[in-house]
Amino acid sequence: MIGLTHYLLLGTVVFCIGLFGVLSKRNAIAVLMSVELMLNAVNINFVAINKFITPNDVTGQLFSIFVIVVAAAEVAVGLALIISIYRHRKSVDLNDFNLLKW
Amino acid sequence: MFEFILPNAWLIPLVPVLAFALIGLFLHRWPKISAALSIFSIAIAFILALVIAGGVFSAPAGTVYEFSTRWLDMPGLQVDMGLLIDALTAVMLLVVTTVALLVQIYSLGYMKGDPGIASYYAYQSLFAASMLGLVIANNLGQMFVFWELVGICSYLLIGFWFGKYSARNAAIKAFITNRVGDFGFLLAILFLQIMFGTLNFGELSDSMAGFTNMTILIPVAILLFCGPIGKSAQFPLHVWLPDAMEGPTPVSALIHAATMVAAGVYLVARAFFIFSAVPQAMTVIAVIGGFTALFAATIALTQNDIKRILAYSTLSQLGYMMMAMGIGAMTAGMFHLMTHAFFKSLLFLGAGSVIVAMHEEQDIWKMGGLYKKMPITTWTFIIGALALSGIPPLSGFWSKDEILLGALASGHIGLYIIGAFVAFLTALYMFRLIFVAFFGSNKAGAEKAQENSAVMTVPLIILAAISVVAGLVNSPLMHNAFGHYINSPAGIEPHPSLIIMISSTVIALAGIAMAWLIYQKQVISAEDLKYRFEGIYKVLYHKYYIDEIYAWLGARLVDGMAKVLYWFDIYVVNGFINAIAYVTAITGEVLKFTEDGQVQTYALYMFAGIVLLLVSALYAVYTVLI
Amino acid sequence: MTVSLNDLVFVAMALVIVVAATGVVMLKNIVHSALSLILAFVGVAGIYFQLSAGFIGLVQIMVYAGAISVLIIFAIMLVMDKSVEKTNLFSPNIIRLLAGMGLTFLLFVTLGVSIWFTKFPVVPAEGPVDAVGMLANLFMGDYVIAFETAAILLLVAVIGAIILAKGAEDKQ
Amino acid sequence: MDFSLLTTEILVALIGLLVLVVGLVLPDRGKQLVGKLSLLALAIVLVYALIAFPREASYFNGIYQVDVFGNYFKILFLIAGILVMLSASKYIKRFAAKSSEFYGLMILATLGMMVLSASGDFITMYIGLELMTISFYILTAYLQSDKRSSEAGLKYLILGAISSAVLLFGMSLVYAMTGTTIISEIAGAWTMQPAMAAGLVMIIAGFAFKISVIPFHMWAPDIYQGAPIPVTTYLAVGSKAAAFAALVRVFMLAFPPGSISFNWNIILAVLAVLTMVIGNLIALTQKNVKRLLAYSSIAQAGYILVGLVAANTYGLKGVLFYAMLYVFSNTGAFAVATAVEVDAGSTDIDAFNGLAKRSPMLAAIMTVCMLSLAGIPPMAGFVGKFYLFSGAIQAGYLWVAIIGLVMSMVSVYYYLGVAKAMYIGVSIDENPIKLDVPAQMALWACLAGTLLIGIYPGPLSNFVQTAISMFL
Amino acid sequence: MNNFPILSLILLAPLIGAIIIMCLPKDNGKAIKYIAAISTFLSLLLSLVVFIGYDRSLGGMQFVEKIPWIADLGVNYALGVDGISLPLMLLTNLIGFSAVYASWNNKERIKEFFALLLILITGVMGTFVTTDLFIFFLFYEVVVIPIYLMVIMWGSTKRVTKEYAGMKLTIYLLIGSAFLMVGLISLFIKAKGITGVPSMDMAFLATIDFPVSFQVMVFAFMAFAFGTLLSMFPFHAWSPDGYAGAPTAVSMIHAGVLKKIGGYGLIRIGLFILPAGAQIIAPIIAVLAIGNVVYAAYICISQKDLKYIVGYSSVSHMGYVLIGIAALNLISINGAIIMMFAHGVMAALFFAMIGNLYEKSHTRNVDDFGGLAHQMPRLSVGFMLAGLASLGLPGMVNFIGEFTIFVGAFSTYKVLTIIGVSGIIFTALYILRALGNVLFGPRREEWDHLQDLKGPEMVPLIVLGAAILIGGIFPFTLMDLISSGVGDLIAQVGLVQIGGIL
Repeated sequence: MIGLTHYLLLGTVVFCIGLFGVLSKRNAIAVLMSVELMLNAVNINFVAINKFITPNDVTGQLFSIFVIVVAAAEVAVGLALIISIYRHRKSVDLNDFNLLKW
Repeated sequence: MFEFILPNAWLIPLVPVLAFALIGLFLHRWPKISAALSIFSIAIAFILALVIAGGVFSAPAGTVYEFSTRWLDMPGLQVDMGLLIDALTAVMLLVVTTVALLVQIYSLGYMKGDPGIASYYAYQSLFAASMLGLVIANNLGQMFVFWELVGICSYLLIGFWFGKYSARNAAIKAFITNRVGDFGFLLAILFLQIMFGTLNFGELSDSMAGFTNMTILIPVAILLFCGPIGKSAQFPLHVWLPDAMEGPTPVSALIHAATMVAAGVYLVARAFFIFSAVPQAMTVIAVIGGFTALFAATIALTQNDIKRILAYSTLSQLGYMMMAMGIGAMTAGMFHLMTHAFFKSLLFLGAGSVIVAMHEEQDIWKMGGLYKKMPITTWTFIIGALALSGIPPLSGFWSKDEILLGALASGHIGLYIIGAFVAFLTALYMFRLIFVAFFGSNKAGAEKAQENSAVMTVPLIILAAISVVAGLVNSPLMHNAFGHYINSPAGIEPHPSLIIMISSTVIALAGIAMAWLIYQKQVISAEDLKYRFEGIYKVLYHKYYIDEIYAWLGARLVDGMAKVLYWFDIYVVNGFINAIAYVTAITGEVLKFTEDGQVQTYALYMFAGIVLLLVSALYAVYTVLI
Repeated sequence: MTVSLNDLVFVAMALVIVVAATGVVMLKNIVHSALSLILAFVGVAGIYFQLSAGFIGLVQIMVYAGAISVLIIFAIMLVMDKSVEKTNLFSPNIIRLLAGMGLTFLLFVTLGVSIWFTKFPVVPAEGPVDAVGMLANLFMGDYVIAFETAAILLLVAVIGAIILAKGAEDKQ
Repeated sequence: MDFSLLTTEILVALIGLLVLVVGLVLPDRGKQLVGKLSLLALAIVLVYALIAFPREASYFNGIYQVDVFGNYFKILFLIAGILVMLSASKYIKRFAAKSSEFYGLMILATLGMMVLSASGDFITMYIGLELMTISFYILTAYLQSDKRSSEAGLKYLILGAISSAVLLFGMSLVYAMTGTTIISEIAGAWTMQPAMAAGLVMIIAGFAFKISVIPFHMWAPDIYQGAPIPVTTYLAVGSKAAAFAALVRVFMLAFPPGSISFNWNIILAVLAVLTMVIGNLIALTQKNVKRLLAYSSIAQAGYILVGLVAANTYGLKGVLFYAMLYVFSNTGAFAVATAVEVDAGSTDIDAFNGLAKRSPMLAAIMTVCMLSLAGIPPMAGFVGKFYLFSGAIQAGYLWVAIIGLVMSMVSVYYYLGVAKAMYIGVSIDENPIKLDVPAQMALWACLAGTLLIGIYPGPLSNFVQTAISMFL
Repeated sequence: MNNFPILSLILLAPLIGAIIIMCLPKDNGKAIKYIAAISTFLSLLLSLVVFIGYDRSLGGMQFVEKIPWIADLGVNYALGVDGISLPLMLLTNLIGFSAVYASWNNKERIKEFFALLLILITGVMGTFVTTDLFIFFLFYEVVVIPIYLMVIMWGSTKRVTKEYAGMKLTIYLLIGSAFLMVGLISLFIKAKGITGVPSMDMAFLATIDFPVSFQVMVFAFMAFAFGTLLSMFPFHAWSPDGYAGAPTAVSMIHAGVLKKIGGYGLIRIGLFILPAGAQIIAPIIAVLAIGNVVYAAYICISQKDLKYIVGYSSVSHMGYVLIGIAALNLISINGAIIMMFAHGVMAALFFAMIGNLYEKSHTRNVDDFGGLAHQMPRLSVGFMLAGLASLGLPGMVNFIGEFTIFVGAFSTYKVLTIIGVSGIIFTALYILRALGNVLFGPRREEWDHLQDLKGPEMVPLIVLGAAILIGGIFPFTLMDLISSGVGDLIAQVGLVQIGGIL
């Protein structure tokens, strides 16, 4: 019987896959995509919790809508930033961006 | 008159201090005026001392006048500046003021043409003031204060010609050796203050009357005696006196013959009630005194410098006085102190005028036949030598005889023998000096010598007169008035015996005769004596190598240790701190390199932190739940 | 335990999401991973429908599957200069890669354990009839401040994107 | 529902939007006017906020709290904003065309901070946080031509996004356990379960990133060095204070200390100690003043966290007191760094050589501000640290106090390193650094603030006392 | 006269002077120097008025001023002087005034120099004048930064670079003060816990009897902090380098007064508020103190640099002060305070003379000099006065201090005091050897160009010399004041009058 735990576990799995994507991918856009995945995982959590814990209330779904809004804004700014960096440095490889260190 | 002066007898030390202050602050540009002021101030002190002595010796024996004002007091510790006038103080006042006055007059001639005359007279009056202060002190604290002031004055006067390295080093040596003595003295004062809560002589003697706890009294007495060992140059701490001859001769006459070195003996006399209560301490004093007398006399035999001979003779005579004190003959000790002050300062001033005449030449073998050129100096010098050797009717005979009598009466036969032998040696080296320097055959040096001016010869004559007359004070002719006034209940009162008088005179004459044979007639030439007793001669000449031993010890213990500790301070203590600083800097450096600029490394560290926190939180919750 | 249809749908959707997510991370070609990302978004929308949160599912499809993925693909186009195949490789630093893998696994284990051993206060009741209406009330009622701030946030994002992307030159 | 109390936020939003619009409408010449206009408007809002300080209300049954605590922070953000914009007046000429948007974004970031510090519920808090952070992403990358600025921006975006994902995950777990996102309701509604602990830790991690506590501090040095100086100042001062306000509200109200079996104080204490030690140690080795000030601000976060760890009157007073004086001291230090960067082009320590000879006032202000950060009397930092560590000792964390104090004294080493360069360093050009009027006003304001709070801390401490009265 | 805030005027006169100097143009040195001289002279004059005006029979805190400062910490700007703090305040002004004159012919950056110097004087004086713990600590730490700036700007690089010396000095003192702050705060918190009233007033805190274990812990912190300031044995590493590196005026104030804050703090806070703690930790301090005396005296013997000699000798003298404090009885604490005053005046005079000599000859190595008495008689008088005072010659105030400490400490620690007294021999040795090498010996031509002290350079010699001699010849002027102060303290704390407790 699928309970709240399973949904949360699914959320955690997607969260961890997203995290691994962020930690390992070379391409900046791939990292952004993984970040999106992580935010989606959180949304799954919120909607699932709303369904099981507070069924006759919609705060969870409200929260996930706000998260979607913020995720969208973030992606927009992120991609704009990547494009602006690409224009100057002709590369999107995160390993090249280490001008600022120790 | 006496009643008026007595309560403000503190004027005696105050007048010279004022002279010192005035010269030091304002008059040091005009030497003439400062010299006059200094002599005038010591003259006033002399007159006051005379009045006081007159008053004390007219009053019945044993009367004591005491006044004191608050100086340093807090609940539990009371040191005040006071006056204690009794026969002992009166005698000391007389001795110090007379010798100081005559020396200051004599210095006018001796120091003529020296640029630093003003500061010389300033130091002279400061010394006089502190010596007088020491004499009239009524408690050990005040005595210690003036004790150290006298020490610093001797440092300044020995090192007066600071241009010379030897003078500078001698001054430092003098002060440090005195300081070692003062260390013991200070400890004794601390013990007494803690034990009896007071330092005043009167109160101390009352509270110590019933006190018999020997385990404390012995160390206190011996520590108290350390002060006199340092100040009166007794055996272990005698090394500074011969070197103190670097100072001008009037200084040696005043300080290193009559007054300062006598302070030690005066302290033993003043605190006699402490020492007499401890028999072990008395024997220690007697033994050290006797040994120093013998030790110094033997060295004096081989010295060639006129001032060094007199210095060792002073050492030996001081040993005599300490021996007297040790065997309980306090009167004999003080009497010898008085007479010795006069004829020894006479001898020193005589030596001074010889040195001036010989243009700074101090080696007796280079002098010769001075008796023709300098009759007054020669004859006064001979009177002094005779007094020193103890030829009757002169003062030395009476005082030395008293001591030998005391030694016999108190049963110290060994000490009597040493005393007699030292008397013989004294006569020998004194007349060795006279025959070589004044009647010696070596004419070369004597041409340019001629008699000094009146300002130098008059004091010599006065002192010669005094040293002739001074002996009678305690002789049977004046039914030993001196002993009547200055005695201590614990002391021994030897009755005069004719045999001792005769035997000591014979010993003295034998000494003179031997000197006459060796040096005047050269029957036994000094050279082969020196050759036959090669080993002994070299040891004696080098003062038993004690200076070298002290120097060796000092270099090892003090300078060597200082370098080791300095090395320790720099490399271990500082090293430790620098190490900490270095470690912090290194950790900072290492941590800095965790930031390699890669976003993903930052994310890695972040999530490592999160995982760690999660694991610890779950562990905490797990222990709570299960 | 009765395996209801709903559970089956959940399992299917979960599989789709996990496969798509791993696809995003593992695929070499950036375009392929972008497409698998879109698949993942659709999977998530499916989960919402299964959780009877229809409106959220629709919003998810419109915003994520629609707008954001298009935006990502545009960005990939703009940034593509090398050949497509090797654009989405793993970062060269092997140690960090392994550490990342280990860390992610550890994180999953801890979170999974903490979720698995917790008894959530589940309330078995049917969902509200008019979820969208209630959402609207909340938006305009209690959470109006959050709503307005979100509006300003979007405005800021737009302006920021334009400034960064268009690249207004600075004066040196 | 009387909305008059929200006027501060509404006014700030209006000014932000107006500035954006006016920036578009006016010709180039007008760009300077925009700056002055916005400053004036902010000043008026500051005055209003000061007047409206004591008035309290709770909106939407706890979702939005207009209370004394929130108002205190609103005043703090306005002061910080004004000071930063004043000190950056010369720097902004670099942004040329987009200088009016800069003002707009800064003001909207201030709005985000206000919402974050005043919200009583997770959702509004998250939105406020994101508004602030996204506007800072853009501001950090504002100088696209400069490689460092865009790189900093990207780094900040990626790390910021991950941390907000973590924060959200934590919030979701807490929401799962309590069923509500409103802080005041959470307090009683939960029991200690592993998921709750995980949620709490994730929330701590999310906020810890914002206030750059040790394991989560890695972004701060690079972003502070890369971003334009006014943005760095505002980041160091404004965003950190806002995060602290939210942290205090969440952890004092939702999870009151002592009452729960899960003692979050110890976790924060360990983080605080780590931050103070490692922050100061790395700062010892820094050669660039901006990066040095970055590490110093990390260490300052450690000190302020000690106040929260103590969670008693003195501790909280210390947090608020220190946040305020931190505005003055840090803005002062960064303002001088701005002046030197504008003049010499770099903020390495050698650029500061001989500053005392060239312009003694600048050197004096820099020394005073940095020593206040180190906690040397008579500057303000001393009183702040006194409060913080009295709280810590009262709460029994003696070891935290000892380590904190010793590390703040170690920090004197690198502050005096800069002072050494200024006072005995030798520089080739001798002419003093030219400063325009607004920058001078900012510098004098910071100096006055640091010294006055230090010498006579009475009024500010009473002000803070009322601000935290709601938590006691 | 009673409500005129004389103490605040004394305290703030130098600060006002500093502010005026800051507004003056950089180049006219004359005006700057005169203002500095006037402000320090004013506070010296007023402190003499207070010294004479202080009612010795009444005792206790007089000239009290109180303004509430921080309400919730119970801090008020409370000033007041009693038997213990008055002599030290007078000492600060004496040294401050002569420090201004000792740096009369400084050439470069006069404006910053005198401004920082005056701030330093106010900072140092503040600790003695206040009766409030918080203000005490505030002034205690304010002093460190001006010293650092003055050392790095005008210091001299000898064995170690001046930056190293300045930084070591600063960090060392600050670490010490960090521990002091922890001690103070826990004291304040515990007092608030016990009485419920937040108060920082020392007199009030002294009435509370804290649990013994707490007292020991806090006293340990205090002992460490004040120990580092007083250069107690293991923590003395900063002071010799600190003095050698610092310019004359700073080393005068530093050796003369800053060290005394440590001693004053130990007595005022250590003994007054935490007697039980003091009682238990006192033997450890006594042993370290004797280590201090002998260790530093020994090192002085091997030193070649004049400033290092005075530096290590002040470490040794501070050993005496420490043993005085550690003996915990009326006499020894009296001795400790008067020793602090004496050492302050002596060290300041010594540094003034060395500074003057260094200015003219640009070397401080003892072997380079010889026979300076020929060329510079007045300077040699100054050197001799300071040297003799430091070796404890009677007739100078140091002897009074040393003698009282020995009597007091002897009753409590017999063996330790005996070792301590042996210190006077080593002190005499290195002082006379150093002075002998520098002043006496044959005349050396290369030093003929040195001209002697004249005009303003004489002021330190006259002012400090007078203090040394008057204090030494008439000790009751100082001693009654101090013993009335310490008497109240001991009575209040209840220690046994003479025997101490051990």
